[in-house]
Amino acid sequence: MFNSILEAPIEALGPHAIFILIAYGGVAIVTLALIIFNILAYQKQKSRLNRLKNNNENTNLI
Amino acid sequence: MRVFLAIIKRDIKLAAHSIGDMLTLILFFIMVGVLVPIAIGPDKEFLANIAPGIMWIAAFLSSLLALDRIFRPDHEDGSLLAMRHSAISFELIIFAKLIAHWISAILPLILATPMMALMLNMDMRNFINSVISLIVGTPALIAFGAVGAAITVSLKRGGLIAPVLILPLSLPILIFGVSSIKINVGAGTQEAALLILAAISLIAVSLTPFATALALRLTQE
Amino acid sequence: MQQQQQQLRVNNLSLERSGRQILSDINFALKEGEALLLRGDNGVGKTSLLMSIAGYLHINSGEIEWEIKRDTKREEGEEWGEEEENLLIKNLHFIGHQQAIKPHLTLEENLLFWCQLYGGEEKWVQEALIRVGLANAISYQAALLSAGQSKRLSLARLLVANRPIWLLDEPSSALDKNGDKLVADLIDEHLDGGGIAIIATHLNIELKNKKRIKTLMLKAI
Amino acid sequence: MNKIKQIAPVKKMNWFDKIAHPGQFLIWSRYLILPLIIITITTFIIGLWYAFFNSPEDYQMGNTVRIMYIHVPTAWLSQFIYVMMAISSIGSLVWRHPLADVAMKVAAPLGATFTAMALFTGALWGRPTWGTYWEWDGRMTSTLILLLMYLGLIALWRSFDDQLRAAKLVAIITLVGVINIPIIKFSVDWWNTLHQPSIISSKGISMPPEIYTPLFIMLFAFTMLFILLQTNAMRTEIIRRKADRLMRKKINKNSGAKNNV
Repeated sequence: MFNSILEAPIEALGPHAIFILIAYGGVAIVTLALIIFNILAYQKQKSRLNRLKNNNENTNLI
Repeated sequence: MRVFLAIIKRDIKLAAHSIGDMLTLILFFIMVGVLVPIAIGPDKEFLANIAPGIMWIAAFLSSLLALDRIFRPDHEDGSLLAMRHSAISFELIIFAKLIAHWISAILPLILATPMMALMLNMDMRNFINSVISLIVGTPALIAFGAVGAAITVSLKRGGLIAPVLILPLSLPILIFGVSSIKINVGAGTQEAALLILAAISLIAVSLTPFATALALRLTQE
Repeated sequence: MQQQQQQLRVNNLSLERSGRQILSDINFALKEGEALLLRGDNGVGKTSLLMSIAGYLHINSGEIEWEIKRDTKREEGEEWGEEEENLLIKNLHFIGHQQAIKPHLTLEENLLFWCQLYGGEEKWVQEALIRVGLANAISYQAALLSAGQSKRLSLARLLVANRPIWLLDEPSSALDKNGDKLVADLIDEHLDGGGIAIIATHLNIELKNKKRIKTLMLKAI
Repeated sequence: MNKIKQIAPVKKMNWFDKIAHPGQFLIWSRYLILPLIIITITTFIIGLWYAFFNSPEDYQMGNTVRIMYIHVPTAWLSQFIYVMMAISSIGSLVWRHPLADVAMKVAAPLGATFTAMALFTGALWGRPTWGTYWEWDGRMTSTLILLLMYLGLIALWRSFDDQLRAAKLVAIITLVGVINIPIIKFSVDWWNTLHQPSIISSKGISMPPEIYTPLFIMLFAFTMLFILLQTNAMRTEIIRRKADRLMRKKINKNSGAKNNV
């Protein structure tokens, strides 16, 4: 199924290069996504905790 | 021992009162057998060839369907909690419940296999083999299923997630179950498959009650 | 012979659930023939305290200690094994909100099961049902019972096996005046026989001998 | 007289408990992040340089052999992470350690991702080498099963509201899984030899040191990457729980205030 899609690039770049490209590219994208998600999740929780801590005194007044 | 039998008796009695569930289960089992020829085509020889696989898949799916019945009713009305004060250990109680579940949920399926065999054009030898392999392999299926059922018993939608957890774990049962039926493989491997299946069943049945009991205790915490 | 009594002591018990401190520094001691009433608003941890004494909950600090007489023999027939003797959970009754009644079984079947499970004598089933005032409904299905009658049936579980410690969670909910009286009488008899009871309740329980009752007021943390 | 006692474990704080207390972990792991980032990035740069420019082509597979430098490390991680989760499960069940709960929870998505990567790179390696993306070969099948197990565990975590209670239950099924993995592997191998003779002929690759070196560097780099992500994810989870606890406290306080009025 995938063969037909890959036919053109394989001809252009040679059979090995294209698979290496896809493999490394795919892993790179997923790894980057993982890292970004990891950082974002941390920032989000950190700011939530800070917000809760700061709000603490205010809510008592209300 | 008296206590042990009392639990089995009670669970079977309870299952007998909800006979509708049992019939639904058999119906589902048979229906898988009906669906496959319709999906694949009625070629008799081909069907006979894949019949062992279909038989096991049907048994798999129906046993997963029944999974929720092992602990959920008893969890919801507090019986499980009350059982922990019993004179015998909780693990034994769970073992008894597994036996009762096998009798009330799996035995009917095995009794329905002749009909399945007829539909799938199985020959006598294959049929007998498949009944044997089901009898030998299903205890392990239930034992693994019980762990999943126990872990998800406190979830409202536990019935959905338990099969997903259990299926990969039960893969060996499927593999050896089907291998022990097929006649196109040498007789030696077939016997070996059955023996391994029996070993898995024995180990699973003797060890999983501990995991199950632990899971139920933690659930009640 | 040294005359020692059974005792239940709870020292410095504290309990955390889902990361929240529910109970801290609970202390009390009960001698045989004494009862403890747990009082307090909703959510202060009455049920949690009962459950931790029953052994369902893992306490975070403190200890629960129970001294039993060596010569407390079980009814003839079965002896306590080593293993059971080590566990508090096997020596108490816990009646909670969940009634552990199977609607499809008759009253007698329901109670007989618990009697067998707890290692009681089968003739006690009849007596227990008479005692809680359900004698003439003995062969009815439990589904036909009203809420109050169900409660009575679950209280009957206390009578089908001898257990020195009773833990009762709101025993008189859903009960009428006669029911309250029944609960009080049952507890009285239990205390007369040298038992210990801990009761979480909103209502007053009128015992014959008021000296035997201690009260523990729980406060929210 | 006979005594029955149920005693809460007296918590003696030994050095391990001190280090492993979630709050403490939050403090000391802060100093871990930066070195880990540096190590990970440098090893990746070195490893990739070796992988692309300083390693020979395989005489059979040609350039495609370079996929191995990401395939083998991810495949290694897929198993390593499960074992780590199983060890954390024991910590969670036996010592009821909150940090073990956290480690177990955040490892599952990471494990699933690395397993998926291993399958993906394996497929791309397989196509030019064996002429097919997917083969029901024993190793590939059991890796696929492993991925399904990871996903099941993630789904289980997500279906619980109370994460503290969930930890122990997930731990049980994780342990059942880890005991089961050898059996699954064995059964899949059996099944595989039963149904089709192995068409994979180039299994025994004799590895020259020029291939070893980048492989081991990449293995190290990926493991470091995992440790980095795991540490950060654990910090995230601990902070999240802290925030949750604070929020719950606040809700209780507010509802309590209303009652008093």
